Amino acid sequence: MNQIKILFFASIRDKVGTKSAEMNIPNGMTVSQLKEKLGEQYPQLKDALKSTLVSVNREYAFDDAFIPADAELALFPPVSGG
Amino acid sequence: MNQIKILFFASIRDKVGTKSAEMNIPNGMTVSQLKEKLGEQYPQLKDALKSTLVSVNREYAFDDAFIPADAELALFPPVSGG
Amino acid sequence: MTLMNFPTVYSVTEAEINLDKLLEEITLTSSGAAAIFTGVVRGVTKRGEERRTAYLEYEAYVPMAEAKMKQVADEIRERWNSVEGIAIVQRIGKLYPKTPTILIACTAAHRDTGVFEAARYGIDRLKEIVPIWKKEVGENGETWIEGEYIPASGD
Amino acid sequence: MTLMNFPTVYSVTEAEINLDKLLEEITLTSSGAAAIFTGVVRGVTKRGEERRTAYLEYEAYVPMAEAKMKQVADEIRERWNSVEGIAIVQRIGKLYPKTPTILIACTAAHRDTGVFEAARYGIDRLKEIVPIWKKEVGENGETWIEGEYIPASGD
Repeated sequence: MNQIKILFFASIRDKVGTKSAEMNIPNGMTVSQLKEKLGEQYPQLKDALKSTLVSVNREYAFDDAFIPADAELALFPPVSGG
Repeated sequence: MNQIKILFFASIRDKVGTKSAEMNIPNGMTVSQLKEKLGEQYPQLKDALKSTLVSVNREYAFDDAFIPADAELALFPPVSGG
Repeated sequence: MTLMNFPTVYSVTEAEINLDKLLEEITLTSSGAAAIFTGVVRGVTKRGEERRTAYLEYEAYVPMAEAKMKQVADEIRERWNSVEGIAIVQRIGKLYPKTPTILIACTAAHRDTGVFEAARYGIDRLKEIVPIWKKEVGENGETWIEGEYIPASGD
Repeated sequence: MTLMNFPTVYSVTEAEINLDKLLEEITLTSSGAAAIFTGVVRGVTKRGEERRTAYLEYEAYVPMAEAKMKQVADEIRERWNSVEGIAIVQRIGKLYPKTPTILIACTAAHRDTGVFEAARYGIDRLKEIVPIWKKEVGENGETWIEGEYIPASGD
């Protein structure tokens, strides 16, 4: 098993109701598998997950990417700074 | 006769040796006629006069323009602000 | 915030943006030109349906945001080797109309070697990839503003 | 210095240029973007034969210079009706390397309706028609710097 930290920002944090979570995931899990798992854990996230961005260790990560050990992930909507 | 004031700036002022002069000129004198007259009065200006800009009442003025009564003229090199 | 041979200054901050100070930090003795862009909170927006904004509330994923600012600066330097100094600042927190919220500034020896284009590129990229979000508070309550850009590999 | 419905601020001054203050003066509640250009005294110039500058001494034909600044602002508004506020300042006197000497800033609701192009147009025009000159003092003594632009009818 692999322990990861997930940060939630902006509208995603509002939906989840918490700023961060720690999770144990199987080794070799991909970003899209994690999203699926999160959709089960937080059903209120399901509709938003399609357009949710994911970062792994502060770099954008895409569906097929494997999640490394002790990773810091973040889930957030498309950015709107400026 | 028409009394005018002429201001000199930058390298033109350095050549003339004064910041301004008052002059009496005939009515109906043009800018190019005035330049000729100034070339006689200030021989050290002669070479520079070809590239000297002239303003009349704070607007750029060109060779054929007539100089109005009580005008404020200025003679200066191409500008280099910034 | 980082200083290299050519200064690159970047930060996410709650403090007021000080243009004069930032310009000074990225001006070298060889610099003759600076192009600066700042974004400002609008109190009235007329594009689309007209609306009034009481304030914006900005939040950031700070360490990733600063890394992405650094990346935008690097991308600018790859594209315009005339650029000398670069400053990038995003202010976060509760910000009222007429307040500058973001700044990008680039210096170069002369104004005709890409310094305007570099600043323009910079603000466009910042708005695409830096993880910062704003919530608009106005007459219709609170609304998260969401961007449109979906990052791709290499962003 | 003039204030209209859309603010237009312009001056020739010996005082330090204050970017933050000028930006504030031209920011309306509808403004969301500002493009700013500043020129800075170079201590080292590498274009052409490399030379070092101890300082520049600026002089202006002040009333005509301010009239021409106003004209540049008017030309900007004719070309980009998206522009809201305009600030133009030229500092004169004895100015040392790294000192900002000229500023043009334009505000608009959004960054994609010409505000960068307006600032770029503005600095190019200022350098063509505003009667200001600088004398360079450096290792080779004093030299008047002369521009290349010859005004035509309408300038």
